[in-house]
Amino acid sequence: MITATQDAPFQVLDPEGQVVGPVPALSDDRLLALFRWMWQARTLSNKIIALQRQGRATTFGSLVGQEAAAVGLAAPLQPQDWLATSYRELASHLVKGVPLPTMLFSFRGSSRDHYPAETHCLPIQIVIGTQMLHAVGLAMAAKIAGDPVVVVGACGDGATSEGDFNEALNWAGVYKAPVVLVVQNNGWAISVPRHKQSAAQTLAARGAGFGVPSRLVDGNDILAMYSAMSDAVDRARAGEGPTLIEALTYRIGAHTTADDPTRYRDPAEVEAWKAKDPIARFKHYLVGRGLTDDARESAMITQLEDEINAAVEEAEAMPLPSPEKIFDWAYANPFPRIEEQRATLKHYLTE
Amino acid sequence: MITATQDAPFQVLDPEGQVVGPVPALSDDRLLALFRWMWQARTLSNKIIALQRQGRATTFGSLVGQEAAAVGLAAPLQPQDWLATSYRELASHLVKGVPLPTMLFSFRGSSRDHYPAETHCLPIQIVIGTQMLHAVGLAMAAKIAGDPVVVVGACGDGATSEGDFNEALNWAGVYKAPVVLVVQNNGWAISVPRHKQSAAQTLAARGAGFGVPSRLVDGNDILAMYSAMSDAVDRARAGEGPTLIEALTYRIGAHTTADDPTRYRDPAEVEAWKAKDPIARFKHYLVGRGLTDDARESAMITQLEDEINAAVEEAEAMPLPSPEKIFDWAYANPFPRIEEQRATLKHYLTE
Amino acid sequence: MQSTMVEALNQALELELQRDKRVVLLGQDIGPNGGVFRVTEHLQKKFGESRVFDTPLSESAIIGSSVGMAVYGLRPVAEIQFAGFLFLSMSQLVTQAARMRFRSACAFGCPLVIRSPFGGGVRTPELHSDSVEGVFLQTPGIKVVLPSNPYDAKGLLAAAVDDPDPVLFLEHIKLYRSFRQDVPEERYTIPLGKANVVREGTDVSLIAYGAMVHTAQEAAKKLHEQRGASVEVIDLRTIWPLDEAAIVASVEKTGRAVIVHEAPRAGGLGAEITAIINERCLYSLLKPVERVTGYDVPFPVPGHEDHYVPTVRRISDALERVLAE
Amino acid sequence: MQSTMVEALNQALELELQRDKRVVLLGQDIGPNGGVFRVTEHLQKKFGESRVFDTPLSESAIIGSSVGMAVYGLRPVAEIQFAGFLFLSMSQLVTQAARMRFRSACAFGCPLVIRSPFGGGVRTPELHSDSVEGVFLQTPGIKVVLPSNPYDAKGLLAAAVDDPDPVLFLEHIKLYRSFRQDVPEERYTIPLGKANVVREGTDVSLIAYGAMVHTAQEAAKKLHEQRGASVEVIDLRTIWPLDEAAIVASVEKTGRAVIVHEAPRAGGLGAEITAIINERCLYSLLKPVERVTGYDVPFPVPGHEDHYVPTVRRISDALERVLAE
Ligand SMILES: Cc1ncc(C[n+]2csc(CCOP(=O)(O)OP(=O)(O)O)c2C)c(N)n1
Ligand SMILES: Cc1ncc(C[n+]2csc(CCOP(=O)(O)OP(=O)(O)O)c2C)c(N)n1
Ligand SMILES: [Mg+2]
Ligand SMILES: [Mg+2]
Repeated sequence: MITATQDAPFQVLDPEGQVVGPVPALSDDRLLALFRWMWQARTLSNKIIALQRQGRATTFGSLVGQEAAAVGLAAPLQPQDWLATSYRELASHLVKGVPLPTMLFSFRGSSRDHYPAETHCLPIQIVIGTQMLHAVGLAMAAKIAGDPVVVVGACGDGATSEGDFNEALNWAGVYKAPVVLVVQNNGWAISVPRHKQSAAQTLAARGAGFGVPSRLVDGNDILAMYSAMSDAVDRARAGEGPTLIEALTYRIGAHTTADDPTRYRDPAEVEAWKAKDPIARFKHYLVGRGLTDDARESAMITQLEDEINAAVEEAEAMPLPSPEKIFDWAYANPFPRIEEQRATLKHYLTE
Repeated sequence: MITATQDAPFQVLDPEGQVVGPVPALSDDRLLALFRWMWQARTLSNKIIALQRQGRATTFGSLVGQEAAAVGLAAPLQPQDWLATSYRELASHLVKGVPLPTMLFSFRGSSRDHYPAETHCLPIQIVIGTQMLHAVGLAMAAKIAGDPVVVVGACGDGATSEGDFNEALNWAGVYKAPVVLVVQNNGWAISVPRHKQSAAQTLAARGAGFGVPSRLVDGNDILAMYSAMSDAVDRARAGEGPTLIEALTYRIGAHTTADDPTRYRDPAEVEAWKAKDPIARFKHYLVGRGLTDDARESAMITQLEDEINAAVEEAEAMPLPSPEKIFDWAYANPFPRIEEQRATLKHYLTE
Repeated sequence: MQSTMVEALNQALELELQRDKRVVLLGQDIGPNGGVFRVTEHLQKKFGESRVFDTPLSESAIIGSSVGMAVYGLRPVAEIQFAGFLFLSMSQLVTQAARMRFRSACAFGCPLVIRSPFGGGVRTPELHSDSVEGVFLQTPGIKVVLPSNPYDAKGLLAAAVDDPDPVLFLEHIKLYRSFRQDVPEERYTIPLGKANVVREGTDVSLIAYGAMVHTAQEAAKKLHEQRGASVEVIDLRTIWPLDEAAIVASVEKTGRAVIVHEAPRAGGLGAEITAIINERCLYSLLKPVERVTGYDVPFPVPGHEDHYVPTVRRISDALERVLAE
Repeated sequence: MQSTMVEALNQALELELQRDKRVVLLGQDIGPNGGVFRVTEHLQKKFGESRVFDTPLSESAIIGSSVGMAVYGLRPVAEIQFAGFLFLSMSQLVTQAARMRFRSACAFGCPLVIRSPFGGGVRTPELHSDSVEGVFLQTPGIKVVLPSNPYDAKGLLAAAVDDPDPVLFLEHIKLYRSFRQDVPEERYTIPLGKANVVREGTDVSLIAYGAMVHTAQEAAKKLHEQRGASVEVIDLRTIWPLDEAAIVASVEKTGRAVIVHEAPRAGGLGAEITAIINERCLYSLLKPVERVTGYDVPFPVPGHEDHYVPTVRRISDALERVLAE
């Protein structure tokens, strides 16, 4: 019989913030930048939920509890690198350089007009698992072009059940693509718990069956995420091929603003995970290094809030693209049928 | 890092037919039945190719070289058990009870009219990998119904790259379905060699990542195939869940009558595998046990040839179903549009 | 009993589970969560995990395993969480479920119902609103049902479960809770393939299905009030098989027709129905048939959908055009 | 140079690989094997494994990875070995390739060509012959091209590779080697979205594409010989975008139309074209438009396909009906 041997999740900081693993060599500024991104992610996430409640934002899925995984999977990337994620990796897009107002604008339910292509982030993916194949394709293209470019594809635990996820893993291995496939295992796919998603002990174990080296990482430990990702990104850039990373984390909030987790989830489980809060854990470490304290932290949070509020104002001041843009977005070169329909739509705009 | 530990392929007989593993407890009659099925498969396969060359059969894929795997994967099944396979497992269907004439009839390019549903064989699957999900669904149904029924799903090495194959493996594990998923790894998917299909060392290794126990078996060793399959079928029937089996074998012939392997395959590779011929290997063992010899073997082959020739005559004598049957096959309850089209078709039949 | 469409569908599923133990429900989040729209609410508690169960996140496997279960003898009712994700199971639907009977020359049937929500007007994320029904006109072997109200939804779903062939049952999200209707408690069926004249008229035939039936009725009412026009509104209920007789009878009477759907224009129901009218009652036709449809671009983001989905105004204008002398 | 369609396509691909290093070919068995129909013969040897490569057996990944490659800046030309297997990649095609531009508000394009063989009359196994093009009328964002001869195939494929949006390029198996034609050695393009009048006429418009163009021409010839009828035969070349102007111009001239395709009848091109004729030139129409199509059942086994695919006789009868006084 064939069996998978399995290490414990890679950790640098334990839940109390004590160092239990090799600390990556990061400057104080860089450490604080990670801390700030994590807080930015949480603050922004809570802000969008507030906006949604006021009818000022569309359906939204909180990433509270997953800040370390979402920030850590993007932080080691360089500007020329690409990112393909689901809706749960907002923070990764911020780290990759998507401007706050642009991101907020999209939650007004308009399309991402002026989408920042230069950030090399694919639009947030709604069709679960799909983007993992795009990540592999981007990486194959970079390899064919001979560019020193790495691609990160990120998805959730539920996504690992999709055929596309598994085909992506297989292709990454076959073409030795410079890609890192990250699974944010937050324990749930809406109401379906991880153990009902697959009989596998871990999702990282999926890699071996496709010849892709894989790693199980404590996704609530920003330093573990950062170094595991840097290793994988370096390997990929050095032409040593893909890595699969399972980040163990937890969805503290509802699946989205449309979801009611009390229907299917034991609150005790949530409480247990709150005790492993990624931000508190990292803060404890930074305080130990004298890089932050309660005062500096709350000052930073206030600053982040102001920044986000300003971005909300800016986003809400942005003009919505004219509805007829749907025709420009559909085809690069319009044709008569499309132009006729544009005329019809415009006719009905004038009321 | 997570790594898959890997046994050597399970063997009972080595390529010379020497016993190197635990011989399954089978009566002499049963042993000879296996031998006969293997020869029947080879004889039938060569016959259909001959018919195809004469324009008397449609495109066909030979199973020469894979007789042990194809016979062994079906032999342990009981009448109430189900079988879902690709086009390469003709022999498995014979073992499961599909009558020769019915099978030959389908190669006249007509539909399987009078398809023998009672054999519990799904129609041969053309869409690669697809049938593995049907196998899992049949097994889930048997479990829900509480029936002591086991299902075997069989496909090729190429099929393991399809999303459906991997979803099937995942579902088999999640629902602990009474199913055995068999991969006949014959080295090639048309012109694509196994190593380009996946970076995994073995395809059996795929199981661990889905929580499905798996086993690598010498697919040219009928006794190894038989006991590995019996173990897996017994486990499934006992409610212990699914097994993935990779049968290592080789496609001696062309992919199909439409294929020219000299374009992509080294003849030396074929020769090397001919030395591991599954029939010769088993014969050596049977001769050792005094169960057969050259004389008895050729008598059996002649008898099989007569049987097959008779079946060909019978199949060619069967009336082709009327073309208008396509409307009866499409919908259980015809509706006006279909009846109008039936009338049109019938109108053009009368010339 | 006054029920919403969600409640009517829930009742229908409960009655099917009660009367036929071959019926099983599977899908994402249909168990403890009762479905993202609560259509399967309480059913797992009532019938147990072996009859009503959550699945992994694999649309192809939901359909593919259902094919196996249906062949075995069960009557699976599978839910695809949003119709836009049917594309992930397209091969299992179109090359497998729809062809099992055909491939086996009727040795095996595939009695399988696929329920899936769709439709515009509710500001959902991408691919949650798309109308995909038109695709299935070109994929023989599968029936397609789109109820427009709670009463029909309950009766059509029961008929779909009875049907020996696969049935795609598309539920318009906007109709789930938008209104209540008197729905009998007991089980009843409404035959597949039969349209319903929801408003009798003599001047023009207005043909729609799903949520568009209500927009069409508003337009009909408006035109009646404004200019006394007598508009006959036909609710197709089932788009495959299509009730051609009902369409032809109406157009032969009125001599005018307008067809409405949210789905893109090209090759949609509007095209097929126009072709049928052309073939079967061209000589009764007084004006070109009009199609009021979604545009030939993807269903847009929430901020733009009101300009994509046909409106009362667009339908009224089309009616005015065909009624003009 | 006299070439078969296979040779013409091979030349087109070679010229694209030569002139634009962004062009890459991927698919099953396209490398050493040169494709199961030899369309990619010798190309891997000439351009290397990084430009022309075999893939694992994963249709969804072929399209999904091509989307990534296209966004990156390459120009992938992907082969799906038979069009019946496009259904396995349907979500990547329809929800991804066709919408990348839309989703990103034009920040990212998806210049991708998907080549795939299809078509009846050659006794292939199940799902190798099915005509699936009609499905894509209802999936906005993807163009669909179906050449009817070697010359068009070469020029249209070059235009498809040039196109900034995804193009589904469907190659009829029966045309691959059935005849040779004079094909220029150098690169040339034929614009997408433009139909071709392959036979001028004044009495009736006969509209077809792919292999049916030849069956249509035979029927036209037959009717001319038998009763001096002047049949105009239009080869659509591209079904999306559809050259409505060419159709309307012809029908306004002839007042009669017959549309032919192998694909099922319901919601196919015949339906869309009939609707266009109804909308744009109903008053020029002297007789109901006729559709001569495959039936609304799956494409049958080889033994029955001759009764499914439209024949010269069926087309001639339709022409006779529309020409009858
Ligand atoms: C293909 C597909 N099927 C179903 C859905 C509906 N849906 C949206 S999110 C979700 C759960 C995703 O779970 P997971 O992959 O673990 O990501 P998470 O939300 O936990 O981050 C589902 C089923 C979808 N968007 N796409
Ligand atoms: C989904 C799908 N893609 C492509 C094909 C064309 N095709 C037929 S057989 C084959 C190779 C199958 O290889 P494998 O799974 O190893 O089975 P084998 O033929 O070796 O038994 C291919 C690509 C198909 N039938 N179905
Ligand atoms: Mg999750
Ligand atoms: Mg093989």
